[in-house]
Amino acid sequence: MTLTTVLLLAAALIGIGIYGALSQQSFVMLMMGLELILNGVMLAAVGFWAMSSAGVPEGQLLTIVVMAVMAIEMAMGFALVVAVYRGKQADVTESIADLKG
Amino acid sequence: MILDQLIWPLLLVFATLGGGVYLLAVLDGLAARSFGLPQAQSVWLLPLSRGAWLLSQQANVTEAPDWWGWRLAPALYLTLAAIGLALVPWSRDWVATDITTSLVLWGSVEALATVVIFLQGWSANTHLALIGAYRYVALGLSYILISMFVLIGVTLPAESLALTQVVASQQELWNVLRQPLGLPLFLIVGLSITFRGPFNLADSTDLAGGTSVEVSGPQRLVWEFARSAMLVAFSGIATTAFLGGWLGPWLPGPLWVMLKMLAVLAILAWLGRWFARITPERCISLMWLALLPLSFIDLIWAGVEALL
Amino acid sequence: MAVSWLSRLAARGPATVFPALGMQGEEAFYQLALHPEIELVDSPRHASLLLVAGGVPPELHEPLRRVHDQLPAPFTTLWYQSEPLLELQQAGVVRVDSLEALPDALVDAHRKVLRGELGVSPRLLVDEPPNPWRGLGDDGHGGEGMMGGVPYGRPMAMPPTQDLRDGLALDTLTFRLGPFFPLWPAGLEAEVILQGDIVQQFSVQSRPFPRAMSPVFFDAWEHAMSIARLERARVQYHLRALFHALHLAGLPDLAWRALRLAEACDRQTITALEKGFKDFERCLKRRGFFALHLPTCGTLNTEHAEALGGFAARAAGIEGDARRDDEGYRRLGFSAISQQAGDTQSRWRQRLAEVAQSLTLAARAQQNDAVTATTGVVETPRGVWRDERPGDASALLEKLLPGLEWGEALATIASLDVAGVSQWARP
Amino acid sequence: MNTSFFVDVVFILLALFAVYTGWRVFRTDSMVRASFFLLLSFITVGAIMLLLSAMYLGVAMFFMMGVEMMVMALFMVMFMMNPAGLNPMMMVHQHKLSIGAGIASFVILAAMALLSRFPVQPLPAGLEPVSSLGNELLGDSMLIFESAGVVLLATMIGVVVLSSQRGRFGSAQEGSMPPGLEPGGEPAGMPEEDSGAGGHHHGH
Repeated sequence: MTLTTVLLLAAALIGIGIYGALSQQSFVMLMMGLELILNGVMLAAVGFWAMSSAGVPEGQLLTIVVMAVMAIEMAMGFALVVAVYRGKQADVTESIADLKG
Repeated sequence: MILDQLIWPLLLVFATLGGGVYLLAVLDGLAARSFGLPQAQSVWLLPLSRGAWLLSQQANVTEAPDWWGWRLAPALYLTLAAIGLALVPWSRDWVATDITTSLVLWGSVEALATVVIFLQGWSANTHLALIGAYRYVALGLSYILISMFVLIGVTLPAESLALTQVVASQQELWNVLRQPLGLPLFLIVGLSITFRGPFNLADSTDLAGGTSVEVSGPQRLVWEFARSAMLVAFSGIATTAFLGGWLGPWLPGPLWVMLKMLAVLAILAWLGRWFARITPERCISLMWLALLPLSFIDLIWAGVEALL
Repeated sequence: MAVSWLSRLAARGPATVFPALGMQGEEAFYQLALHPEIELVDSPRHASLLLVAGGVPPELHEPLRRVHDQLPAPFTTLWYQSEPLLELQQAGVVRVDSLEALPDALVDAHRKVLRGELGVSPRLLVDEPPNPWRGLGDDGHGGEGMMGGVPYGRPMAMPPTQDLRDGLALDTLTFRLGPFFPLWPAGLEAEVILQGDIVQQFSVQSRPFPRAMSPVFFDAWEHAMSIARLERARVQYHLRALFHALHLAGLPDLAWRALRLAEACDRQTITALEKGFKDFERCLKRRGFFALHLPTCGTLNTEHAEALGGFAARAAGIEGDARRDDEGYRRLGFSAISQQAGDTQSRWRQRLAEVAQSLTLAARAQQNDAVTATTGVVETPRGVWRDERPGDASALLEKLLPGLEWGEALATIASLDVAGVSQWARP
Repeated sequence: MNTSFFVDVVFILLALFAVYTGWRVFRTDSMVRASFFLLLSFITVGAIMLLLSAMYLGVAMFFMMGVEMMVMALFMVMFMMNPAGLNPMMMVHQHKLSIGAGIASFVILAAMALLSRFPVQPLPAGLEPVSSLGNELLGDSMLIFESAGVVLLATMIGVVVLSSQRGRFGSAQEGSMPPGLEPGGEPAGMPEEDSGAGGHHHGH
């Protein structure tokens, strides 16, 4: 277990997450992609903290902040989906034509 | 090294699992008898014959279940209970898993239990089981919140997230006296998390067994065993966090822990049989409008006390 | 060796029985519920014996086969006053026709099945989905995208009615329960559409079997009848109904006590019954049957309450009671009790109050051997029997239950008696 | 048989499992399964964090994600309207582009990980990760921590406003109309009525 292997794992998770976020039609699945990206980010942050920064406390703090971001992303995301769903009965991205430029 | 770090802790956990679940079944039988229910057999034999009956039965299959979930959910629940039990310190250095964040790990066990219970009900792919699963998820969040606040209150005087430190901090005064609201709240949470008695909304009679309505045979045995094991683990945490764990005069520490756990289990077995099942709506009002504010008060109390 | 040891240990436990009640099967059910060595279970998956009690009409043979096939092996079937299914007759079914012999026969069958001494019941239906996967449409279920279609012949979860709570279409679940669902009247089959925990639609597919009343009500319709005996029978009827409600409430010991009291109604002295009931009622209140469990919904409107009659109407504030018009009762100082709310809770308050009143009446009637004065009219526990017996009222469930949570709906059903009164008296 | 060998083996197993479950999220045929696979991926990453001696963060991962994924699974079922999310599904668009983007980002990030040189500064021997994190949260970085708390509070309020039946301008089902500029006047700031819009409607 070296920093490089940890970062490789994080890169793989981020790659899969980007694929998911771009390819999925359903809002909820799209959010899963975003979560997976953040998962990789958190892992990378902890990896740097543990192996490359002599344990500065900000490394852990960053991860906590990312976790908070995840919670916010999910809560806001779901609330928006609920609101959009009520208004338009749509739960896939293509259906909200208004959002297309 | 392997003997010390792997074999002994595992043996300890398995022994408490088996012994604790059996004793809980006996206590429950005694409670049933004290409520006047007739029993064909001695309470000591009944759990064994029931286990043997389930073992000799076929584990059935529902139509198109989620196979992994269907087969694994009971085992996963048991695993979570075992993790919970592994955190209980039996004496100053007799702890199966002594990590610095053991209280947070217990919180995760509670949170993941929600997932596993949902999995159990959902994977059967039948209606009544699914309703049970939904109900638990809808209510589970409130249980977890209350339990978290109460446990944070316990960590304040200990200035640590480790259960061993929590016990050590109770040398002068047990938390049950220092934070009088804590233990009652935590006991209610315990009944809720293992869905027993008044809070048995997931495996309730109105769902003909809820999440376990379709399971039979060894699978049902594991599920019931795991439910009891979770309550045993829960009583271990309650003992550690509020009743001073291994502290006590005359007797050796592990014996104290055992006695205290049995006392908690007896109270819970009795409480579980005393009250009628609460309706989900009333349950959620009780949790959010009464118990959650009480747990805030408990936390403030603990904080003020730690400052003084 | 080890296996025989295990099965011998298993055979020592209580016999787990799933009761499939046919017509007039309740009598056996209540007897078995009191027996310490028999455990009546709510799911066929949890049983080692299938007890078919009472006659099962031919159109319900198919559901019976489905219940039969759900029991996990090894299991066997027992038939109490019922004709075994044709395909099972070679498999060594146990037929019992006397109520006294039934509990022992069940315990015996349970032991024998576990020891492997009794033939195991074979599967009756082929193990395949009711309809094949058709492979139509995007995902094979015949709909568009993920919506629509009928995978395996089951409707997709799409809300058929306007959503009751909020804009979210939380998955709806459509399923059929009954006619052997043990938590509501035997014979009732219904298609239920649930959204989350909320009943959206409840359509009765087959009506509950008519229930047999105690013969004293039939006697009272024909000739003058001892009021004490009538009131005892009434108390028994309500206490037996209470058994189901308490079982639903997760209070097995109180349910057992209710049934014990009900069975003692014929034998015990009135004073002992009154005392026993008073203790029991206090216990009921103290242990949260009303405060925690019974919902304050399931309110009957006037039309329904009138249609149903009896205690349900009185709980909704309609003071109809045939006993008021009877000279015999008037002499005992009878006056009808009633409640206002008309919901599930008030129905149980009403029934408990009526039980207490019946016990008082019975005590007074016993002292001066009071008899009924009028014939051709009887106030049965289910309602007035004037020209015809109280009929089936299960159709009102379709109006009453939507909007309730599942547990509340079942508690409401248990608080009502929707089954009609059978033309035959109880044996 | 030393500890670091064990740690390496465990890490490799966990890493493979995390990637496998992460990939299965988008390849499984039910929404609920997808969210449980995501949960498994999170739990494995949490376990790796424990290996990296981030004692608090690893465990926090378990309970945060346990609850979060549970909620996610429920939302899946609520929106997808197939029986308990058990029906098969494959709902993708711009599939090739997405695969390309995923692979490209992995290659770039992996190249960065392999080619750049990061300082090797392991954790000091006496460091207590939990108390160091706690002191940081309620010490130097209190402002950040507190702002995160305030943002979370704002999120809660926002979510309730967005998703509540009764929105800012009345019930969501009645269109939630804002009041007019003058009493009784036309609703202010409403878009032009657009007939025939609404995208794909769930028929019955």
